[in-house]
Order: sequence, then C-alpha cells, then structure tokens
Amino acid sequence: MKVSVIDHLFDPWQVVADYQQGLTALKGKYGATCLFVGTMRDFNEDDSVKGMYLEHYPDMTEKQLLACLQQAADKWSVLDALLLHRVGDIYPDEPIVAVAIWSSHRGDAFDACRFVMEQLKSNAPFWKKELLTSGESRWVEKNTNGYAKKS
Amino acid sequence: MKVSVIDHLFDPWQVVADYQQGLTALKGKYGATCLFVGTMRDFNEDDSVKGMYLEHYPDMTEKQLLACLQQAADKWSVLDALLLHRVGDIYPDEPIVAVAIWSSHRGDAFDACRFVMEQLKSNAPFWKKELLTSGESRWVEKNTNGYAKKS
Amino acid sequence: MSIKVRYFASLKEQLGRDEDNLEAVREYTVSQVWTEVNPGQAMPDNVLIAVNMAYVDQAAVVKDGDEVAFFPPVTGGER
Amino acid sequence: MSIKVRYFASLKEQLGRDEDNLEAVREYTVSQVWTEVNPGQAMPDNVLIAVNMAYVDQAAVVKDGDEVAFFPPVTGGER
Repeated sequence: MKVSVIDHLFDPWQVVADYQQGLTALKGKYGATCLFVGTMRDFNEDDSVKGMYLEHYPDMTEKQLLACLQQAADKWSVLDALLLHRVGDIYPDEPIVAVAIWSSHRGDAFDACRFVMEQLKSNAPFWKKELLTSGESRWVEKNTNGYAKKS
Repeated sequence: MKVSVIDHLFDPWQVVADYQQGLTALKGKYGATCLFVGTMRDFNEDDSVKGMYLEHYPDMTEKQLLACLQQAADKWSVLDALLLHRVGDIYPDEPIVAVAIWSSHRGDAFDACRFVMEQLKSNAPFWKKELLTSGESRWVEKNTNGYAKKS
Repeated sequence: MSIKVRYFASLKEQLGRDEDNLEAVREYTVSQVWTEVNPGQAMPDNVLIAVNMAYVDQAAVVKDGDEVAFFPPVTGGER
Repeated sequence: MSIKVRYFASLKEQLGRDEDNLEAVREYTVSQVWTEVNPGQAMPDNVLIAVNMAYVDQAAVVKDGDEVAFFPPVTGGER
C-alpha cells in the first residue's frame, strides 16, 4: 500500500498503470480494480472558479491517508491500494485525488475505494481555498454529500 | 456514451485516458471518474485456470451493454460513460472488462459504475468457459456475489 | 421467411448445434418454438430467452422473421 | 522543550499567525493550551484538534515536546 502527496500535475491513469505493472507478486490474483479520480471542476455552488490552493498538514497528511487505506484493508479483502493527493495550486480539469484498490472480487474493490474517499474527506488534513473568477477567494467550508441533484 | 466488444488484448488505463482526452466539452464539468477494471485471475473455486474462452451473442451484446449504461444514466447524474468487454480467448492477468463513469460528484460515479457491473453480469450475453491446468474445461455456471471471504 | 432459433454456450454444446430454422406456418409462443425444434426435450429450467435480442419469457409471441435465442445464465464481467 | 501549537487554513488567517510556542511549566489539557496561547478568545465550535498528528478531543492531555494543531473541518478529495 502506498500514499503520495504530490505538488505538481500528475496523470492518474499512467501512475496507476505503472503501479499495477509493479505488482508482480499479485499477477493473476486480483480480479478487480476500482479507481476513483477526483478532478477539479470550474464551478462550485453556482460560482465560476478559476483555480484553488490546497493547503495541508505535512506528515499528518501522509499518516491519515495511510490510515484510510489501512482501515479499508481491515474491513474488506484488499490485495493492494494506492492513494495520490495533490496539494498547492490546482487549476480546472486537473486531477486532485486518485484512489485505486486491487482485490480478488469486485465488491471488495468498489466498497473499499468508496470508503477510502469518504474517510479521506472527513479525516485527511487538506483545506481548499477557491479563487473565483470575480477575483475573490474563499475557503471551502464543508464537503458536499457527493451527489448532483438529479433532474 | 460508448460500448465496445473487443477480441484482443487492450490496455484499459490507456483507453480510458484517451477517451477522457476526447471529452473536450466536459472539461472542468466532471469532478469524479470511477473506473472499474475486471482482470482474469489464475484460480477460481480452488482450481488453477490457465485460460478461458468468452463466448458472446454478437449485436445483442452491444445492445445490452448500451442498455446497462443507459439505465445507469437514468438513475444517476452521469456526464459520460464507457464500457469495454473482451471476448474470445483470454489468459490470466489480462483485462476482461472496463467500466468508466464521469459525473460531477463522487457518489454518482461510484454508484453508477457499480450498478453497470451488476447489470452487465446479469444481463449481457457473455459466457465463460474455463480451461483448467488439469486439461479439463468447464462452463462457469453462475457469477459470484462479488466478495472474497474475509479472514 | 422463417423463424431463426439460436443456442449459445453450454446449451449449444448439449444440443450439438448452434441454430435451427423453423418454417413459420403460424404464430408461436416461445415455448411452442422450443417444442417444435426440440420435440420430446424439456426446456432447461434456468434458460434465458431473447426474441430479436430483447429478453422475453416463455409466453412471448414469435412471428415469422423473428430470431429466438435460448441460452444459459450469463457470466460476463470480471472473474 | 516546549509545546508547539500550530494553526491551519482559515483559522491560521483569522489568528494572523501559523504557530505559537508554549513554555511547558506543567501538563495541560488541549483546551488549556488554547487558552494559554489565545487568552480571552473562545475556541471555534467546529475546530478539529490533533496532538502529535493524531485526532484528539479538548480533554486530551498535552505534554512537554508535544505538537498540538488546531484547524477547521477538512475539505480534501474531489470537488
């Protein structure tokens, strides 16, 4: 299991593909991989956003991210897990977070990946400050419930 | 939304990355991508498996796969979706299926992706025949529930 | 024209053929189609049925030109 | 030695500084640490607290050499 806090643009598909390539001992053992990629949107709560700054608490961040993966592995049959999270200045359409879970069967991969995202959002010490196109900036006060209103 | 039935080895990470690259109208709109990749394991029900043949019902397959994506889009706020499925001879460690969902928020992406996998497994006309290392071959009679026993 | 009857996977192997053609002299239900092309042989309990690539049940009506498919439970996805 | 007190994000901006050092003349609870370094100022209602990078509540004991952090609700992940 690996976590990584990244201060530059990264390609989640490539990083996960490379990481999987290195899982030589698990070849033929995992039947399921669930990857979640969180990307920066250019609007939030009806305001246009041109960028954001993601502050974090160095060292505590890595410790909490690893705890998220460990808790998931305690609850489900997880063969391996990878968690990447950006910090610093981030612009629309850039990836913010990637969580990948490898397991024998699909249910474990889906549930563990979802769980890690929810744990991360409530426990990992990251704080988003949005820069609006109006020139204002504001701290994001709380997370959304994760669903869009269905029309 | 796109479905594809593939009769050769493919790289799900690359295909999904390329497809996302083409979603120019959605840049900055999607905040969440959930990708599930199903890979061939080298054992099943305690037997060693050296390969399998995946039969399908051409045309009905594509129609059912598209219906899986459409049903997901009816239930959740889905911005785009991609579904790839192998047929023919498949060997351990090769990808069998990939489902990717793009949405504004994480809950929609996770739930829709999971739903598509479950729908696919009960509705898409694919049949697996396993070739065991013992030389025997056997049709897989039913799907597992998706979870490994947790020790 | 006629009704095309198709079989897949283990059912195809059990029957020893992948399709039948039924001269459509009248309308049939799906279960009548089965009996016409597999006389004396019961339809498997867990069989799935599609007419023109859409799932139906045994009571569905089949017309001249239709394609009827019989197959075992599907097993796609990961493993 | 001393107790290092750290602030993050909006709380850091409100206080106008990112850390304090408290000479540890005795053991403190977390809430006593807050009062020592922010006299006359109430601890925000929704504040999160970590001692040595592990979450704790206000009653937790802080010793010489510990690092105490106060920060607002976290907002990582996608958006």
